[in-house]
Amino acid sequence: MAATRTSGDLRLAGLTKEFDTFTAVHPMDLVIPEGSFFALLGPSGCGKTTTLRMVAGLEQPTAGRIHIGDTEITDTKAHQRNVNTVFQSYALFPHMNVLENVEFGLRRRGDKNATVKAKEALELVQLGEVAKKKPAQLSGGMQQRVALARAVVNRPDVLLLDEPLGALDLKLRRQMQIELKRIQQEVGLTFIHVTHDQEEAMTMADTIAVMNAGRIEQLGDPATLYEHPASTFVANFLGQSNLLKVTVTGPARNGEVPVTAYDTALTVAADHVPGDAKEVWLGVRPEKLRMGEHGGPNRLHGTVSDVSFTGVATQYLVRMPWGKELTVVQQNDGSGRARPGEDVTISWAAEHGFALDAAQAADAGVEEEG
Amino acid sequence: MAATRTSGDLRLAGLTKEFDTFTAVHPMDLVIPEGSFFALLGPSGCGKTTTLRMVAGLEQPTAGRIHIGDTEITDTKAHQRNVNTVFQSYALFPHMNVLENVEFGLRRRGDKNATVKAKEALELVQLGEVAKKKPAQLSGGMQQRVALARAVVNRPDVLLLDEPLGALDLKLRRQMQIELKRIQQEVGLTFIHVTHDQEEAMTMADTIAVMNAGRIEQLGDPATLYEHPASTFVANFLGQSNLLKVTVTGPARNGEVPVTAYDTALTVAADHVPGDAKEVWLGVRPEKLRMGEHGGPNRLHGTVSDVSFTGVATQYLVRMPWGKELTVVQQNDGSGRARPGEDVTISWAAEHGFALDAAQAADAGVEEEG
Amino acid sequence: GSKGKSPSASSSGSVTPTAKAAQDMSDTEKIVNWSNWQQYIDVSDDEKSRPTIDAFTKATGIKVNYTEDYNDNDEFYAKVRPLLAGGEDTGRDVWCSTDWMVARLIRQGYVQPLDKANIPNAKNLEAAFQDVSFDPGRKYSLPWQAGFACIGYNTKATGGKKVTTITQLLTDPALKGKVTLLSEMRDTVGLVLLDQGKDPSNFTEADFKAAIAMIQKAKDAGQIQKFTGNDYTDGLSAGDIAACVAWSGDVASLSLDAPELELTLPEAGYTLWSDNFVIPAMAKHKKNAEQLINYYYDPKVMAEVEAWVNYIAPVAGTKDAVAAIDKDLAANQLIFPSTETLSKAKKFRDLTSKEESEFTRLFTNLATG
Amino acid sequence: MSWIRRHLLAFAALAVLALLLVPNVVVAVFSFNDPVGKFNYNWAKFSTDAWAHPCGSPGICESLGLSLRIGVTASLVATVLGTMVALALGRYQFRGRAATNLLIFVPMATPEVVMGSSLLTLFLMLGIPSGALAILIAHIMFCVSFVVVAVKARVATLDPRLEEAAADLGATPAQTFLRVTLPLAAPGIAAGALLAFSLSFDDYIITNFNASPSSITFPMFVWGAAQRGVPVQVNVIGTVVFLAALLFVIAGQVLSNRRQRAV
Amino acid sequence: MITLGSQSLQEGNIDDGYVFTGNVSIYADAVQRYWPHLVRSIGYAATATVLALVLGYPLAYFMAQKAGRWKNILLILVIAPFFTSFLIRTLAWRNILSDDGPVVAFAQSTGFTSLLQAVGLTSNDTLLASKFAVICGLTYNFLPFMILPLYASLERLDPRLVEAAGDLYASPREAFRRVTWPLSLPGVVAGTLLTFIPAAGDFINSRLLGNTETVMIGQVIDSQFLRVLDYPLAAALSFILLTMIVVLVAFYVRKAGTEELV
Ligand SMILES: Nc1ncnc2c1ncn2[C@@H]1O[C@H](COP(=O)(O)OP(=O)(O)OP(=O)(O)O)[C@@H](O)[C@H]1O
Ligand SMILES: Nc1ncnc2c1ncn2[C@@H]1O[C@H](COP(=O)(O)OP(=O)(O)OP(=O)(O)O)[C@@H](O)[C@H]1O
Ligand SMILES: NCCCCNCCCN
Ligand SMILES: [Mg+2]
Ligand SMILES: [Mg+2]
Repeated sequence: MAATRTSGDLRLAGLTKEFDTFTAVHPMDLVIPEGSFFALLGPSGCGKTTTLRMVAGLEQPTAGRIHIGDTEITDTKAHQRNVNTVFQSYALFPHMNVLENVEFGLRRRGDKNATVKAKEALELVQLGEVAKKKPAQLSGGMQQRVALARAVVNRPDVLLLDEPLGALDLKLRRQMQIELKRIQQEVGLTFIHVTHDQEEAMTMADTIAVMNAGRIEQLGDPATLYEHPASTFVANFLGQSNLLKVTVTGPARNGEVPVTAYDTALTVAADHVPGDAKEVWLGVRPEKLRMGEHGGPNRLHGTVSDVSFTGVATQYLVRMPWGKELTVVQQNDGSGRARPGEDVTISWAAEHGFALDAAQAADAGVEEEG
Repeated sequence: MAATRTSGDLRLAGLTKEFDTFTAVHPMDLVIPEGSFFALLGPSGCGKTTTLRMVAGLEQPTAGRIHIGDTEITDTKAHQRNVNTVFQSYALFPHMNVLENVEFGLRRRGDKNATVKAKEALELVQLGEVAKKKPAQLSGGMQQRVALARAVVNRPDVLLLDEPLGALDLKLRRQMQIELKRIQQEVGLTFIHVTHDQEEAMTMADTIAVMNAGRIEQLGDPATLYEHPASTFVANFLGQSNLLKVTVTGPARNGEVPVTAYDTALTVAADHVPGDAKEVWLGVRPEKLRMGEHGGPNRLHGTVSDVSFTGVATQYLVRMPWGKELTVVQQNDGSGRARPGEDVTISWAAEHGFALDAAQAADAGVEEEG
Repeated sequence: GSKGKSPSASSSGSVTPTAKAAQDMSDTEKIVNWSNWQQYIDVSDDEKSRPTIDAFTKATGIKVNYTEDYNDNDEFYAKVRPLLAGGEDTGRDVWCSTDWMVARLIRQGYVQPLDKANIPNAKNLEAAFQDVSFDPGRKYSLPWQAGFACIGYNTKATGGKKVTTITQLLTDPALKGKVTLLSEMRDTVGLVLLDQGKDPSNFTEADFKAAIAMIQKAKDAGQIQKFTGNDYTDGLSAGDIAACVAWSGDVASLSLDAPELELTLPEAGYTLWSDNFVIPAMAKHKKNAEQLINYYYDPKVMAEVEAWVNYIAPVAGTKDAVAAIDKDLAANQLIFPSTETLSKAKKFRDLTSKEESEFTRLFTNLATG
Repeated sequence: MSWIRRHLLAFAALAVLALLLVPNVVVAVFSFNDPVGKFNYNWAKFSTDAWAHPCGSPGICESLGLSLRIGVTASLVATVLGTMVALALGRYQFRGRAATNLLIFVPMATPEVVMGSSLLTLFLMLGIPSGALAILIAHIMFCVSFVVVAVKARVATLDPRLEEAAADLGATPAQTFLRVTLPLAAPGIAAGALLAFSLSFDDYIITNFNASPSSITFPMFVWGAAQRGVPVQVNVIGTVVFLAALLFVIAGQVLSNRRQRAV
Repeated sequence: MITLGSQSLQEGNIDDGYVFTGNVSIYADAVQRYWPHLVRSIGYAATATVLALVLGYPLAYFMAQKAGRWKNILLILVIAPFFTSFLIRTLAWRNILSDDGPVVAFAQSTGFTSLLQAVGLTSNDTLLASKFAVICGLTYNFLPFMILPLYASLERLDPRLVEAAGDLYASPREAFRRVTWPLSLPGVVAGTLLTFIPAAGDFINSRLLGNTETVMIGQVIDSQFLRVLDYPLAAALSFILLTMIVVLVAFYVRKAGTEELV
């Protein structure tokens, strides 16, 4: 009855899921170190939930194996795995009060101290006072925390979070992100966190895997993924990117490769360009672009077509002579703002550009509404 | 039957709503100019929806009057007002297809060209192809756009939007914001937009009213509200603020008022400080703070306690010697990043500080989870 | 398919089968279960007890479970038939069936012969009831009561008007929609035959159809509200029924409390019937039932019953016993009819099995159509 | 005037409700009558006699007892069977699911006479004698359908993720069923059971087809009594059952409210 | 059902028993003889269903949308009469409407009875023992079967949809016609079926409240089965009734166009 206690890294080997004729998860190999905060990011339908469900034992993989440490759990039943899930919809038991919900897992394993531990877990999520309430009497954010407590209290080897914050509104969401991170650090469990809020993934996770159509497209720490996306998909999905189709005009000099875009000479850091490429996508993040000449040697001229104030920053759309608009983000640090219609120069440093294989679509990962 | 066509500014005079013993909206005077995009912002339960419902005619005001232009509509029935609402839940008619939903209002008024106009409206929201589908077959974002088309097609004098984007996920939400703004500019209607996403309000609206407990706390254009909040509530609710309790140490000199905080001498722009104040809250927005000495003459020293990377920017928490943490946001423009534990200097310009009456709670408007 | 035991499978063939007897528990269980028509037994003034039954229990120690669940012959037969056909106990030890029904019960072997040794008082049976075609030699049955089918009416509902003939009953617009007839075919059709100048004890199929036609006409005209069993007494007392074909004793005894209820023995004649004790197959307390019959065949006991039910007593000597209680009652033509009264009373003739189904069908179609 | 117009709906609703309850009031009032003669429809004088002797009319309490026994047994069995069928239908895809759905619907879509008569025919064929057992089986058969429908409606709104959550938290399939599925379906089950009991307790037509003289249910008693003057006790029992049902349901309601409110 | 079918094809009589002969003509015979009853039953049931809908809708709507915390109490009051044998309540009605009772007197004085008589719903100036009484009885007895499904579907109706209709210029009446009503159709369909089907087969009401002109098919089947003991005919009639109902219901459900909604 009691789940087998195991520990160590979570390892997926060739894990695959096919539904009828549709492959939701292509053979996936992945190691998630014990105690890490891992985020799985990707557009709707890319297979995030399916992957998590296989780890939880709620879905039978078509092929592949799952290990925690040295123990294979591929064929272990869900209720015998030491893995817990926080569902997007919370899935709190509506007929039990908050405390009973949190005790549930402990009691199933016959834990003598269920109540004590459950109360501690509720303290951890700062809900000690609502222990006797029914879930329906709580706000969304509180329910979310109960769901978290209910899972964490079992000290699982792996805690799966399937868009736990998806239903919360923005402000609450930012608060819960901080709390979630705090709790992970406090209890030191392995968290696998599914989200399609990129900012959430970047703020919280040690490692992010970006999934696309059943495959992991890129894996790494947030800054690496953001600064050096490996594909247009990742470049667009994780934050915004300005992509320019450029032609390589010569060999690298001083660590920089000369390129041209629409007859304008530009440079890219050499280590960002595939050796033999002729044509590439040159990508620059909006915040790396400077309005004015001081951003670096790469310069483009255009006209401001839209300005929007977001408080912390202002976002500009700058129309290029060839029609395309570039996005520029400038922190509102007190410097003056440009106005729509103004002609401006945009500049950036060579090392802030990244180059991507030109064979890809420029708009991959610009999430179409699904 | 047909709604009376009126036009002009929407004027609320002493508009009040009491439920039993509870006053949801205190007497409110407000003029919303014709054709403007007006945002109503405020925490949950502050009376936003109630205000909108009174304008729509779905709720009877306890006192006060509502005019559109010169016509008083206070006692006009909902179905006779030329005002339409986009509900948070969309409230699409599930038994009608998309086109029928959009035609509904036109048909009720006996418009001969209902179908033609409805199709145009669907084109406007880029949903021409799904005209024959039922709402349940559409994604959240598409439903949202149908709701918008259904309201806009009637060319109401005032269009009310009650958190129309509340149920969408982040990325979709940002997309819809742009679309909404575009449509408003295209059709030129008066929009009153309720939200509690501050960034949304700031990006979209010409004018923002921040409501608190049934009253409008401050009204103005986004930048003014953000840069010069009139109360700690607004300062905290609209974006983040670092608030320091400071004592005024002398009269204004060179347009700057000297103050001290925890024995550190600082200055504030004189026009931001009430003339006779002795103690004030000194507020600075996180993006106005610079790590290093170059931000301005005001300097504080502290230790980085947390760093979080969000892609466009990095957010630091810097612990002050007296225990409080200040939030600093730095655009990731390529300059180096501080690390947790590092000792840093924080600086800002005097004109970036704002002063608020010290009698208020520092944490008003830090949305407690409700 | 039809392989299984269909409701009728066990009663095929034309040889009279004999009823099966059960182990008689009479000596160990001092009980007798008696099903009877409503308002067919004496009741104390406060309507809480039944004096003759109580006296019987007192005398013999046998408890009587008296149930008034006999509303109509066909209905009652339908209720017990499946059990009788299946050879099971009906839960009843004795009941009172009308003459023609007794014939059917005997024919089908559903009733047991009476053990006259247990009923010495059987000798008191009136001569007129002794030899009857439906039970030659009275092997299976003894009469409980006899009576006339006649016209009953409520003067409050007729507006004081008397109802004297069947023709009036079936055509008088003043009664429209407030007339009921009996679902007992023999009573209703019998009276109509007589009204049409025919004799129920000797009529043809054509006569029968003519009678049916007359009723059909009244029905089509909306004259008739319903066909009823013994439940007509309810509506008649309430005034929801203005006039009806009724059983003599019912109306007579009800009119004691309600003077607005009156009864007519039509000039054209009326039918005479009898209800008879029978003991069904598999009855558990046959001997107790026989003791009960024997008890009621005491003229003094029967007199008490008659004083209440106002039907014709089949027990010789009852008249004298009644006279001892109440002189007027002894003169009541309904209880002790004179030869003149009796001469206008006709018995409904026996029907062949084929006639019975055909006539019943015609009548039922009329009644439920 | 406008006040009336504004509350027109409330008036209409309450009028219909009143209409529904008028007979119950009349029944209750006449339970205190001391009728002249054997027919209880003219007010004579006030008496609590019938209340003092609710079994004062021969056969009435036996029939009530039988009806209660059949009602309780039938609704219990039907509830168990119906719940299982509903859970199967609501939770699992299996072959013959559509057929089962149809089969469940048939008894509800069959007029009672047809149902009663075909059951009678069936029982005769199977050699099941008319009587209490036959009635019980018949009642179970038609009650099951109603239970299934009530429970299925509940199960349909049940979030399947709750069961997954239970498994995820270490509950075995049996524990999941007992602690999550069953309690969550409980309101539907209770509604089904209540419905089943009331249908069984109230049924006359189907019962009448399958009854024997020794199995007179309460409705049959009343029907019989209707032919010859209904004893006042019937009014008493009718009123008591009505009030008992009211109390039962209200108590359940209050209890569940209290449980919800408990903090 | 199968046994019923086979029995309807038997022949014979009570004394001699029945044998299976596959005599299909009994159906023709039954229809010919009893078509007025069949038509009448369907007619009464349909009328009662419509009446129950008209009466039940406001109550269901009120309970579902307006009653607030009284909701449950009202619901209980609707269900509770189920527990008093419906025979008792029907008898109570007979009592209430009896010819010399106050209700009849009132109806007579207002000319209501004359009106009913004029349109042929009653045959004299009283209420009982008439078409009118039977239809009322059916309506009354099956009202809860109408109200409960209506309530269930109206409860699910999002009041914001009605507000949205008002917001889009629909008058309250139009909002009802275009939004409330179509969205409650599943309840209407369920309620009408649950009322119509048992009402079509019922005979208690026609027996207790009707006259010889109001005999319904259920009563014929009952008496053929339990009185005349003509099992084949009774079985055939049952079968015919069932078939008619199935056909009507299928037609109705299609017509109501609720397949995709239910
Ligand atoms: N039981 C199933 N049968 C068939 N296809 C399924 C099933 N479950 C999921 N899928 C398909 O598998 C794909 C991946 O689904 P999954 O739920 O894992 O996506 P996701 O990444 O979690 O998406 P979201 O962000 O929308 O939650 C989808 O295309 C989905 O339609
Ligand atoms: N019908 C009502 N009866 C009583 N109180 C009400 C009613 N409607 C709203 N209120 C109260 O009025 C206050 C304002 O409600 P309102 O819905 O306008 O808030 P809101 O600003 O729209 O909040 P949210 O952001 O949560 O939508 C709340 O405290 C609410 O509880
Ligand atoms: N109230 C007792 C009436 C008994 C009538 N028996 C009638 C038999 C008629 N054929
Ligand atoms: Mg998912
Ligand atoms: Mg609101």
